[in-house]
Formats: sequence, C-alpha cells, structure tokens
Amino acid sequence: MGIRAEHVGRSIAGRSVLEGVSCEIADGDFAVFLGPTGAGKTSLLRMLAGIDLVDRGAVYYDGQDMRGVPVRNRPIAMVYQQFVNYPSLTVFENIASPLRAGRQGLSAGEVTARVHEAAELLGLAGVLTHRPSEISGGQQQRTAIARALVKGAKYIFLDEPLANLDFKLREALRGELKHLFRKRGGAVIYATPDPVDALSMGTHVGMVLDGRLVQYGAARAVYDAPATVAVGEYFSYPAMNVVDAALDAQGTLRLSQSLVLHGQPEAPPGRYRAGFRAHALDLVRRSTADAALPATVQLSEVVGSDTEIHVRHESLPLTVLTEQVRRFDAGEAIELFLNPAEIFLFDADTGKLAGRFAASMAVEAH
Amino acid sequence: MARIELDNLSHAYGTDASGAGFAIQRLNLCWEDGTANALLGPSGCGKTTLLNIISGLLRPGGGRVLFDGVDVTGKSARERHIAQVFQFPVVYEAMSVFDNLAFPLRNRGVAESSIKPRVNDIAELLGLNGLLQRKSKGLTPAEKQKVSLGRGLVREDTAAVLFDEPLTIIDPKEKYDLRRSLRDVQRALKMTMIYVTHDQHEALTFADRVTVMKDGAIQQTGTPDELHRNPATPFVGFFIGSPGMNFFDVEFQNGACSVGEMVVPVACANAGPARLGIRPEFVEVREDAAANCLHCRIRVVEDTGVYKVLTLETESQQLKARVPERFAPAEGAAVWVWFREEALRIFPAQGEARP
Amino acid sequence: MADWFTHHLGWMYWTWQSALFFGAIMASIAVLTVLDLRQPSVPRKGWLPIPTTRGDRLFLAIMSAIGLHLLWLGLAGAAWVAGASVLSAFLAVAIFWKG
Amino acid sequence: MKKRYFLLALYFLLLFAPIYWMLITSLKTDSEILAEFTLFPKQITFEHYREIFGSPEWRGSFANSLIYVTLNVLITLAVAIPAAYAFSRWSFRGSHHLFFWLLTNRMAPAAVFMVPFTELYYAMHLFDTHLAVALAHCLFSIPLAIWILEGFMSGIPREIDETAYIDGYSFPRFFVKIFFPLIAPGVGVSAFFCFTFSWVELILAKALTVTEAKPIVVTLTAGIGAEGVKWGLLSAAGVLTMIPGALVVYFVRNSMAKGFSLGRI
Amino acid sequence: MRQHPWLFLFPALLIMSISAFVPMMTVVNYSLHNIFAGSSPEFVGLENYAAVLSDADFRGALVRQLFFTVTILLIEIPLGVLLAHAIPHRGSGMALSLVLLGIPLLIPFNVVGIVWRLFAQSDIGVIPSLAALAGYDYNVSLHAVDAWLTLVALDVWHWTPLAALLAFSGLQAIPPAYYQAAAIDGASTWSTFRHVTLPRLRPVLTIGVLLRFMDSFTIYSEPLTLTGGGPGNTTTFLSFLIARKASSYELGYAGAASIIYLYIVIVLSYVFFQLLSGKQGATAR
Repeated sequence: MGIRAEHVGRSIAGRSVLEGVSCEIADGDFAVFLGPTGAGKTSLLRMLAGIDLVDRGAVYYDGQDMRGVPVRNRPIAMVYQQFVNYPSLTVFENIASPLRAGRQGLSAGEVTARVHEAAELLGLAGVLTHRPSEISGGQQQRTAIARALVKGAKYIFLDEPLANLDFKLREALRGELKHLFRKRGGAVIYATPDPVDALSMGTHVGMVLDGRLVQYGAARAVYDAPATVAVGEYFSYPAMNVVDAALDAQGTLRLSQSLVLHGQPEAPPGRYRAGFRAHALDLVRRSTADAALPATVQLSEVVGSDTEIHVRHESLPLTVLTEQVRRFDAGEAIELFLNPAEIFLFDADTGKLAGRFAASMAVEAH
Repeated sequence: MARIELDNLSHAYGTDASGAGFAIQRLNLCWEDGTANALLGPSGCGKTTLLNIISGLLRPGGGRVLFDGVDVTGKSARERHIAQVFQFPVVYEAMSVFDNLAFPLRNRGVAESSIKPRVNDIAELLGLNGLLQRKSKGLTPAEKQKVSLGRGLVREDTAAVLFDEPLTIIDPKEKYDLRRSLRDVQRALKMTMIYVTHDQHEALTFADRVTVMKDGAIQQTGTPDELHRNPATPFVGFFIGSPGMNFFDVEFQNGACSVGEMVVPVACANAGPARLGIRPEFVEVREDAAANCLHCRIRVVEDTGVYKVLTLETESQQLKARVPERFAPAEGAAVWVWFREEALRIFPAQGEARP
Repeated sequence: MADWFTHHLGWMYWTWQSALFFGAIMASIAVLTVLDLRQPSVPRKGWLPIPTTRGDRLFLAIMSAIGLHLLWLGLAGAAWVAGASVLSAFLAVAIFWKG
Repeated sequence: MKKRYFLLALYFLLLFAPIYWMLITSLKTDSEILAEFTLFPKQITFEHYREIFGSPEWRGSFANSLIYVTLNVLITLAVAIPAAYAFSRWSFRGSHHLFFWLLTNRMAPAAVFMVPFTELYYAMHLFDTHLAVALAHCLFSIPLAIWILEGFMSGIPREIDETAYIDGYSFPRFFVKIFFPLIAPGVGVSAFFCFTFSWVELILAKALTVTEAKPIVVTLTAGIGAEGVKWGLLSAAGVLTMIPGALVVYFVRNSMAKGFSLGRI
Repeated sequence: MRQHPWLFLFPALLIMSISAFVPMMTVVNYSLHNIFAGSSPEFVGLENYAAVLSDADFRGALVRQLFFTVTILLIEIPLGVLLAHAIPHRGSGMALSLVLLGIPLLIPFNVVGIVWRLFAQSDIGVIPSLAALAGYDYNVSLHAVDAWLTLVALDVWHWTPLAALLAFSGLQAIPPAYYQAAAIDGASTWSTFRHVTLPRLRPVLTIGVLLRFMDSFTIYSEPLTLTGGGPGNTTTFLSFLIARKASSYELGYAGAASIIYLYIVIVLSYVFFQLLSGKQGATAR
C-alpha cells in the first residue's frame, strides 16, 4: 500500500504546470523528486498531499481515491522550504499543535510527553519556550520537522527543507533526516534540486523536468541508467560530461581526434551522445582499461574535500572530480584517465539511453 | 591597486560589560597587492563588519587600516578608491544598465569618450552586452547582481575590490561562469580582491589565500590546501572540508592515548588531556573484527555517487567516515574502524568547543 | 405591482429610458462574465498603455464613452450630442479590437 | 545635523500653535477672548466645560456619535475581515475589478450620496437612527478596512494556513486560534481608521439625522456662521472631540507604524 | 484546496451594493430627469449635464477644486519628504517625532476648521493680530486671497504629517546597502538623493499622492467651518456646491454635477492605481 498517482496534471491560468504524472510510492519508501527550480516538483508534492487540487488524473492513498478528501482529514504532514511555524506560538505549542488540533483526544500529559520526545530527538529541548522569531533558521526548520514528526502522519512531505540553511548545517541535517524518517510505517516524499540529496537520502528517485515526471525508480537504478541525457546531466554532481561520439561496428567509440576507445557496447553502431560523470575521469590510472587523454586546466574548484577541475580536451570542455584538495593553475597541462565502463550512450536525436558502452565492465549496481 | 594592512583592529556594536558585544577583536592581517583573497566564516562572525571597515563605510572602534603603508582609517569610502559589491543586488533602478555601469566613472569625472569602451568591456565580461539599453528595474535578480558586480569592476583606479557574498542569489550554473570571470579579471588586471563568504566552495575556489574567521577573531590564514591539511584549530578542521573533521577528547599518557578501546598510535610529548582530530577520508572501516580497532555501528549511509559517507556511533559518540562506492554494509551493521596515523591532528583540550 | 413599485422605489425616479440605460450596462457585464467563464481572458498588450483583459477593455470603453460625451457637452453644448455617441462607438470598437 | 533638528523643531512649533490657541481659548472667559489678545489666559476658567457637561444637547450628541461610530466599527470589521481574507488568499475571476470597485467607493465624495441616502433610509424607515449613519459610513469604511486588512493578511504566508489544515485545524478554529492573533495589529489599525472616519464625517451624519441621532460634529458646526458665536464653548467642545481619537490611537499605537509602512492608510 | 471566495465576500458585497449601487443609480436617475416634488419624473436626456457644464458656478468650483488640489500636493509632498529626512532614524527621538507628527491627523475635520477659525478669525485670532503688527489688514471673511491662503495653510498643516510619515516609512525601507553603494561609487549628496532615495520613495509617494488627491478633492468640512465658501464664491468647492444645490432640491443639477465629479475622481484614481500596481505589484494585486 502507499500513494499512487495516475496521470496527474494541473494548470494555472490555462497554462499547464504538470502533466501526465504517474508513479507509485510504497509504504517504507523515501521518494525524492529531483529537478531544477520551476520544473514542477513543488506542484507535484502539493498535489500528492492534496494542498492543491488535481485538475486531471487521480491520487490514491492505500487504494482509496483521495479526490475530495480535505487536507485536514488526510494522514499527512508537510515541511516547507521556508521555515513555516506559527509566529504567535512558542516552539512547544508549535510542535503540540497537530496533537491538539486534530481529534486524537490525547491527554495534556501525553501531549507534553510526545512534544518533549520529538524536541529531544531534534535538539530543541532548550528552546521550547521561545517563539520562532527568537531562534535560528536551523532551529526553526527543526521545529517544523518536529511538528511533522509528532503528528505520526503516515505520509510526510518535505519540500526542499534544507535549501535555506547554511552549508554546514545542511550537511549535518541531511544524514539526520534520513535517520529520523527511516523505519516508519508510511512513506516520505521529498523534493530537492540537489542531486546529492536525492542519491544519498532516497530509496527512490523521480526526475521532474519541464512539468513532467521523466523517470521514476529505485535511486541507484535511476543513477546507473538515466533514461535520457537530460536526466543524466541533472542527476550528477558535477553535471555529466556529454560529448558527440561515433560508434562503429567493431565497437570502437570515437569521442575526439585522439580519444578513441574500445569496448563491448550495448548499442548498435551509429552516432551517439556519450555521457560520463566527472568522477569517471581521474588524474591517475585506476585500471588497465582506462584511456588516457591530454587536457588543459581552465579552472579548479575546491568542493568539500574534493577538487573539481574544469578542463579542455582538444575543443571539448570537460569536468573532472578528484578526491583531494589541490590547486591547479589555469593553462596547466594535465593527463586524464577515462574509465570506459562509465560511459553512457544516448541516442543522438532523441536523447534516450541506448546502453552502456562497456557493459561487461560496468560496476555492479548496489 | 594596493597592499592592505589591518593593524590591531577592533570594533564593537553594542558593547556590554562582559565584552561579548565585540564584533571584531584585535585583528592583524595583511593582504598583498594584486592577490585574490577570501574571508570565510559562519554568519555573524564579523566578516561583513570587517569589510565595511576596509571600505570606509564604518569607522573602527580601535586600530588602523593601512593602504600601501598609508593610514586611511579616517578617510571616507570615496577617498579610499575602493569598490565594493554587496550580497544583494544594488542597482540604480531608474537608470539603464549602461548608466549604472558608467555611474562610478561619471561621478569621478571620467571623460565620456573613455567611459563607453570601458563599460562595454565590463558588460562583455559579465554577459550583459545585450542588456545595456534596458532599464535596470526589469532585470532578474541575477542580472541585477551582475550589474552590481560590473559597477565594482568598472573603475581601473581602485585600490581594491571587495565582495560581500556576491553570488548568493545566482543560479549554480551561472555561479561557475561568474567565479571564473572574476578570477580571470583578477589575474589579468592584478587587482587586489577580498571576497567574503560563508560558503567554503566559493572561498577555496576563488582565493589564493583564505582567512577563516570565527566570532570576530582570525582562526587561520593559508592556501586551501594548507587549511585542509593542517587546520590550526578544531574549528577550521570542522569548517573546511566536507564532511568536517571528527574530534575525540583524549588523555595522553606515556606518549600515547586511546579512543574507546582503541589505542591511538600517535606520539605526543605532553601528557594530559587533548583533542584528537581526524578527517573522515582517513577513517578506515572494515567489516570484520580486528585487533586495536574501534567497534562501531553504522547509523546512516549517504551515497553521493562518488563515495559513501558513513555516520558511525560508538558507545559514547558519533563520527563520520568516507568510504568507496563499493563498500557494502548497510545501516545498522557493525563495523570496526581505525585511524590513519599520518592524518591525525592533535589540538589542545582547552581549545574552543566544536560548533 | 406598480403600486408597490411606486411606493417603495418611487424615490429612485425610474423611467423606462434610464432603466434601458442600466439594463444595457448590466447586460454587457453579464455577457462578459459568461464569456470569461467559457474562455478565460488572458491579458494582452495593444495600443493602450497597459496590458488589458476583456473586462478592463469594457471598463475603459465605458469610461471613455462617458468622458467623450462630457467633453462634447462642455465644449459644444447639447447640440449634436449624437456625434459624441458615434465617436464613442468607434473608440469602443478600437479598444476591444486592438486595445 | 543641527540644521535638520532646527527645521523639525520649527515645524512642531507651527504644528502646535493652533492647537495651543484652541486649548487656551477654551480656558479663557468670554470677555477675555473678545476683549484682548493674550497668549496665556489671565484667569483660567472651566465654565465652558461645565456648560457642555451640563447641557443635555451636548451630552446627547456626544453619546449619539459614540453609538453610531461603535456600530460602524463593528459592522465594518465583521464584513471586512472575511472579505479581506478572500482577496488576500484567492485570486478568483474578477477579483482585481472587484477590488478596484471597492476602492472607488472609498474615493467617492460623500456629497454625491447625500440626497439618495436620505431617500433610501426614509424608505427603509431608518432615517434619524444611529444605524442609518453607521450603515452610510460603511460605504467608506468597509473599502478602507478591506484595503488595510488585505495588506496585513498578504504579509502572512499562505503556508501558515496550509500547515494549520494539515495539522488538522478546522477553518473556524484556525481563524480564531492562529490567524486572528497574527492580523490583530491590522484589525486594530482598521478599527482606528474606521473610528476616526466615522467620528469626523459631517455631510452624511448631518443629512441623515434630525434630533434623535444628532451627532457632536453637527452640534459643533451649528453655532458657526451665526452672529455672536460662543468661541469659548466651541473651543471646549473641540478639545473634547479630540479625546476619543487620542484614546484610540493610544491603544493601537504599536500597530500604526506597521500600517504606515504597508502604505495603507 | 477548495476556494469559497464569494462566501467570504457576500456580507461585504451585500452592504456595499445597497450602500453604493442603489444610491448610484438614483443619482444617475436624478441627472437624467427633471424632478418636481409630487409629479412623476420627466426624462430630459443629457440636458442637465449641458446645463451643469455651461454653468459658471460649476466651472468655477471645478477650476478652484483642481487648483486647490494641485497646490496642496505641490506643497505637502515635497515638504513631507523634507520633514522625513529631518526625523531622527532611531531611538526615542524618532518615536516622539512620529507621535507628534500624527496628532493633527487625529483631529476631526471640522474641529480642524474650528481650530483655524479661532486662529484666523478677525476679532479673536492670532494671525490677524500678528498681521496687524506687520501693517497688513488680514481678514478671512473679506479678502479672497486671505481666505485661500488660510485654507491652503490649514490643509498643509493638517495633512503634511501624513506625507511625512509615509515618506519616513519609505526611507526606513531603503536598505543601507544602497547608500553604501552610492558612497563607494562616489555619488554626491544630490546625486544620491536623485538616484537612490527618490526612485525608492516613488511607491509610497504615489500612495501619498493618491490619498491626498482623494481627500482634498472631496474637501467639505474645513471650508464650511472656516470660510463658509466665501467671501463670495471664492472658496466654494465641488462638494460644497453639490451639497448646497441638493439642499435646495435642485436634484437634476446636483445629480449631473455629482456624476461629473465622480467621473473625474474615478478616472484620476484609476490612473494612480495603475501607476501604483505597475510600480509595486504587491500593493495593487
């Protein structure tokens, strides 16, 4: 059982914001909808939650059609990107509000106990008597999360809950959220523009692009087989390198003048767009199959404990992710190694995934 | 362009008796002429205050600001020939983009004939050439911010260009282009630039030398590599790098110490309490029990696509470890860890608390 | 009926001419509402200085018709006031068609 | 710096000169008012105030004003709060036009409605009642209140409403427990402006009342223009009419600044 | 979520329709008929309008009205901006200034008239006494110029605080970064005012102009108490004229004049409203 959406669509002022979305989120899933700003993830979340009306299609909870069921009667909780709390209530009262507003009939003692439990879990025990305006942004968002948790709702929706937080706080809360929401009875539905969030938190990932759900499936499966070049580009950090390439009948892939690879392609000969993620390139040879290519550094960026190097190989702009903190100067010549097992072949016209370039060498999916 | 020195600088907003109201405390710093620098720290650490003191928008409570050795503490922003770009876009909305970019030049009486090429150059650099005739009111926030950046870069006679988290509102894709443009300009014109941010990516990417600040005091100044490899304080260790450094409170006895049941093979001359720091990259994790390892349980596994970050718990505390993609054990599994000796860092116990 | 009317609404001084006038305005608002329900009007930008929907254009047409009549009366007096009506009609067409 | 404050001080001096003059006139004896020009009363007298409090006409018209003003504020808030909520939360067909139409009523000159209102309330058998004046003033106070309240409500994110529904609040409970405390300053400001408007409005109040509901503003103006105006009495009454406004502003003083910054007054 | 806007709007619309539509139609009916008490109305088309528009009294009142409104707008708005700059930006000085400024706004309009009548009355007022010292014979009920100046002074006295308060809140809302940027760009004081302050004040100033236009265009109580419309007709404004005609039961004239009056108010308000919504989306929806 869980949430099922069938051909869901919605228009605002005659313009469609979301079209033909179908997916099934089972109980126990942590479903992440990934997509750029304005793609329609928030709309999708709001429709699944019932905050916005569905213009077309239907949403089912546990097999029951939810059209016409008002939000207050649904087993849901929601956390917004903006820190939404009741400004006139204290943190304690905020967390207690779903317990008091509903018809759960809890005694005052039970309410207090459950609020304290949630507050403890989220490190809010010290600020329970404060008002939301008196605590930090991180604490405000934790309050909103505690309110969602304490309700015990079957389905919890989180709309970019970490987007407005500082980098370090985001890093810490990401792991915590995953831990908090694990092993609950229902499902978690989470929207984010950050591909790392999607992969590290989600059991399932839905890629939303231009008002459509382009691909939905187990997180790792989507990551290892992006349906289109657009999914591949977005669901990678840094963005996937995409290069026009030609594959001949002998299984030889020509990416540039000097970069020619041999493999056992899953696709027939023809013209392709070859995609490989930044970490498929490295500064050291990791296996004998790796192909070497010369490149010139354009810019190097330190990302956490890694370095992202933007380079040019012949006329192709490529991005490399290497696991160390190092500074490269612009214009510096370096040698890179490309792992052919990590090359995806996308159809040159439709952008659809045709297959891996070196299937036998592909890393096994987790 | 100038070399900028801060000499024993202090500044307080609301001074209370305890001195806790200090925004900046007795600070000494020097930025060499023509270098790209960053000031990195969490919000509220005093970096914007410091920037405003350098540009002359704020008079410091104590200490001096020197440009090329000349004391400019009492001079106004205009006299210092400083350019500054703010966190949120500041455009003169009634003017066109061109007039906005020309404004700092016109105010200083630059001839119209030399304004035009200069404005066009800057517009080209920032990708604003198509917008020059537009009213700046209708621009998107990102475009407005580029106009602000342009006004900061348009003057050639500035002593330094200061940036106060200028890319906060720019899209990630464009951030990269703008960062590169800024670096290119800096390299080409050998400008002295100071870039303030709370985002370690931006600081470490933009600057040759990064200064980490906390609570109005300098923690460390160095190249990105130095900061990452040899943090001077636990704060730097935690703040730089992702995830940040792990810390353990330990007691040294006979030149060694232990974390839980694991004896850490690190030499330290001083006996007594200390803090041990290790980056998650150097926490080694194995699935089977081994001698002298720390027994942990996996609390959370986060897959980034390139590596996995494990949050581990021992009896008494949590730590993070970074492991390769192929690492199989799932959440809840028992594992054993040890630390790579060469990566261990020792900090005094009386250092500041981890945030 | 007529008695009730005179008794309760007599103070409003209705005649069939004024009833016709208000009837016409009500009818045009009603027609527009029905049209808008069937096919929502999207604001568009024509020769008028602001983007307008159908409703805006009706408002502007009525207001400019009143204005033209008042102007005519003020400048030329009551004679040939039908001229103002003709001008208003042309203006209304222009506003609805290309406004 | 100095020049700025000098300007301000000078302005305040000019601002208070007329008020001061009225105040001292109300404290002077009639003979002193007419006989000589004095900046401070030679002999302070409260006889004018005593006369007002002793006169049933003055007392009655004070009471009449208070009654219909209170009625007006209550009716206005009761209908304006839900209407403002609709405007701030939903964009529905014709909402813009409706909003503008409402505002034009605020702009309409009261003189235009003088005769038809008289006829209307005659027909409704409400002429010369407090309710008539209160309802007539609603024409101006409702749009004003909707405008002010809409501004305050738009400042409260819709997500608060949604969160409340998700938490399980019914609409009435949400409105009373969560929403109302948040817009309370706006309600205060609207009440204040409805109050002042109704308290000072003259044309309609004069046209709709004869004796039963005759308000203070009419009683005040009645004596003007005639020969032998009782200046002392008039000043004292003027001073007294300023008091309720001052009291109301005292209660909503904290919300005023916010109302001003929203630009809705 | 389902939306029930009309349910929420119903009570307000009901009252507004009765209070606005019915009288409005009645006024239009007045304007289209010749009405004599006791007999049925005679439809006369636009005759009343022609009569009103060619009436010297009406034209005079209209011109005076426009002139008055423009005059006070030209004084009150700039003076308000000037005052707003003079108000301290924080602390108790600010609070005190704001409260003091607000006081005239709270005085009933006809009391304002009385205050100024006392101030300007020829036998008991301050102004005549001071003017006499300067050798000027000041008399509101005899000299049109004196009456005008006093009326303008009254309105400026009464309403400049509103402009000042609005401008002050507008000034407070300008982020300091704008002034810092101007300082760094080397802008002069005037240039800063012209390019930073003024454009940012525009929305609040437009609101100020709109409010002051609306209220000064419908001014009634103050001239009634201060000058009674005189001397002669020199301070007779539109509201005054219409109220006078209606009181003498010239309903056709009063109705036509009302409609013309209302038309001007609505057109100008519409223009301001459009300016406002164009410049500041949030306010005008």
